[in-house]
Amino acid sequence: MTEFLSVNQLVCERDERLLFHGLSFTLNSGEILQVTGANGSGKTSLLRILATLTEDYEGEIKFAGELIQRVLPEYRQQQLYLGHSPGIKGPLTPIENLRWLQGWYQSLSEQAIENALTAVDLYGYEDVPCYSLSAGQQRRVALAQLYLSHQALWILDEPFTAIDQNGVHHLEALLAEQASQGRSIILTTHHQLNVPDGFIKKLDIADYGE
Amino acid sequence: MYFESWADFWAMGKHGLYVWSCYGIAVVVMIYNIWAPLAQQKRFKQRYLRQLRREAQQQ
Amino acid sequence: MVSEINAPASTVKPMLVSPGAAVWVTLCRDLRLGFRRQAELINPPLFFLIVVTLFPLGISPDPDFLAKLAPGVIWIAALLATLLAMDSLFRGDYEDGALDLLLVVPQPLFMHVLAKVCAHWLLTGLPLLILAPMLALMLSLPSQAYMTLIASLALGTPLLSLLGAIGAALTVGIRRGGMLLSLLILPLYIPVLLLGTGAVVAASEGLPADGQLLWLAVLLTLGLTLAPFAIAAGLRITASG
Amino acid sequence: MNWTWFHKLGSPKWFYEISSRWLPWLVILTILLLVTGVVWGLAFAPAERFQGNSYRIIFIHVPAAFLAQATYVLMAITGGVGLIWRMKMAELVASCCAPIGASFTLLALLTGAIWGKPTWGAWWVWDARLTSMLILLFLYLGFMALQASIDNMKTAARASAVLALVGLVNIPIIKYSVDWWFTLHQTASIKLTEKPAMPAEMYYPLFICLAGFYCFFTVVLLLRLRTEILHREHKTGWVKALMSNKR
Repeated sequence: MTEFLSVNQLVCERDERLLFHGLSFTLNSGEILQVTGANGSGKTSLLRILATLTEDYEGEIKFAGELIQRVLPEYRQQQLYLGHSPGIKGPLTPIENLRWLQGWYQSLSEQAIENALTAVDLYGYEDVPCYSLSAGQQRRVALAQLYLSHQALWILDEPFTAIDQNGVHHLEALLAEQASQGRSIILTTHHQLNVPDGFIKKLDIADYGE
Repeated sequence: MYFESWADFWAMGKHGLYVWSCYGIAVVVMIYNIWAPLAQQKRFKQRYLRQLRREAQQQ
Repeated sequence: MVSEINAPASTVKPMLVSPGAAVWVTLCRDLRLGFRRQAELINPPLFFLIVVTLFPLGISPDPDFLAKLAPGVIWIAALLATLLAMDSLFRGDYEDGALDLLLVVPQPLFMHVLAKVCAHWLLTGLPLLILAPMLALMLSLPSQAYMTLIASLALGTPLLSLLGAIGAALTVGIRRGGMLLSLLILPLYIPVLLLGTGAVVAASEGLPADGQLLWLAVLLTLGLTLAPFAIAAGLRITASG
Repeated sequence: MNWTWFHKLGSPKWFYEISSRWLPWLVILTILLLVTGVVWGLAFAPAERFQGNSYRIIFIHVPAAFLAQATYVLMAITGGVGLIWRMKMAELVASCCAPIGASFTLLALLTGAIWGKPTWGAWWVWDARLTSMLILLFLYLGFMALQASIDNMKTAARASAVLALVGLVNIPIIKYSVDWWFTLHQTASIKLTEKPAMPAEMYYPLFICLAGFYCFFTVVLLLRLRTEILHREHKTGWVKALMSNKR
């Protein structure tokens, strides 16, 4: 259980409204942090801060003991960020989408991508342009990255939206398996995660609010 | 005084129109620059005083 | 395939991709995207053609008069065509979330931005370059000025794309940012327009035009080195907004 | 790190108190300088050999043109400081500079055009200086339009700071390309009355007017800054206290 990420006294203000202050937690490798809170309470802002998308915050974030601003390339190499909108390009096929989504981090074999797509049961849709897929299927193309990614930290914003029932089971099984192998995961979701609670750590934004 | 009489001063040797229109525009721009922030300040003050009074009533 | 990941993640160093390869991925993706949307690909050259045909109809078809007008007309039409195509540079990525992914890549952002602008230029700037001689023919530009026209456009249109990309990065977060983009960027286009038309006018009068072309090359190198940083800063600011 | 001291310098409350003390003196100095400069220039300076009295417009046109360019440089630099060190005061100064700079650019443009009528015979002449001034006005309008169209105040300030910096890098390029373009297309009538040589009696009122304009700019900037500070800090205690006791 090495300490992967430590956040202390984080303050975030958005349009003159104080979202949260004094927010602190540590995330060890092999842990799942579930961030809960009402809509608009700052969950997405917290995730965007952790994904180094924005620097509009006060407080310290340390990655492996080092201030994040100093080790930005290494941190970003180790992080996979899945935002609200999955970032899937309509005219491109799932294979082409996955090739560039993961292409910045590692070189991929054709076989690896196909296996990832079958893992999110998109078998047979490999070379269909994504605009003809449903929203749920497009999200699953983005989720297929999880089967390919080597990164040590996953930051997932509402990964379960528009996913059907057995897709949710698959994803929960994957998260539990990856956490047991030392990957740390931060995610926001509304529904109750049934994952062995050895890994789960909850953080409610509301108790750091105004 | 370079000009003999006031009439000469206003006429500016047949360039009066141009010179005085320029100075007129300059005065207008200066007054606008002074008036705009003060008017805005008055508007903000009224809005916040009303807000303060509303908050005072709520308590 | 699953066995590959069972070693604890933090110890397995992923096969690192060299920055060049990562930038190549962005470039290929944008080019593939551009070619998949044939309909949008035809717009800039078509606009360029239509705007130039307006001038003989609007002013006068007399060849000598048009010859004097030709450099300015072609350059202004190329400038407006580039400006119109600028809005689509980041707009698509911003709307479907791909821009956020681009902002957290391990490689320096200005490299990817340079790749995107280069892909955008290949899709919108290059067709203007190919079409320009035909339009010069229509506007009866003196034949000795053709090479200079192509040279000035070859140096000028990438510079227009770079400067326009700065405006696109700043206005991508704004709902109807297209109109605002032209207000922000047109003042910056003026030196390029003056040098470009100056070169072609000098060439059509038989005078040497390499002075203007060299200055265009100077501005292009300045743009290539400084603009990507401004674009990257603009994107980061828009994303944190 | 030493920037905490630098940050204290930028705290709005401290700035508001300092400006309350300095503002009255500045206003008196501005009135003094402007009155003496204008009266001296208009009434006592001798007429110019070629242009007669129309050259007296110079006492407004030149200070306004200087101020327009100086304000843009100040705007770009304070915007840059606000962008790099995230200083709230620097961002405020940059956003307050823009309207003042734009108004002075407009003043310089109008007075330049009106001055052109008696000397060059046309209301608008594509003279190098006037054209550069017109482009500077577009840069100001672009800055203000960008600032107004982004809702989040912090992003608006930082996005327009980037634009101001890009504009600053381009100003010399625009200036030289316009000058080069102008000398290429120079029509005969303008070449005749190039910059008139200025005898000493005309320089003194010009310098006084220039100083007066700079003081006026500082006064107006302080006014705008104080308004902006009250607006942005209205939630803080000291602004509430200030508001309630000042009727």
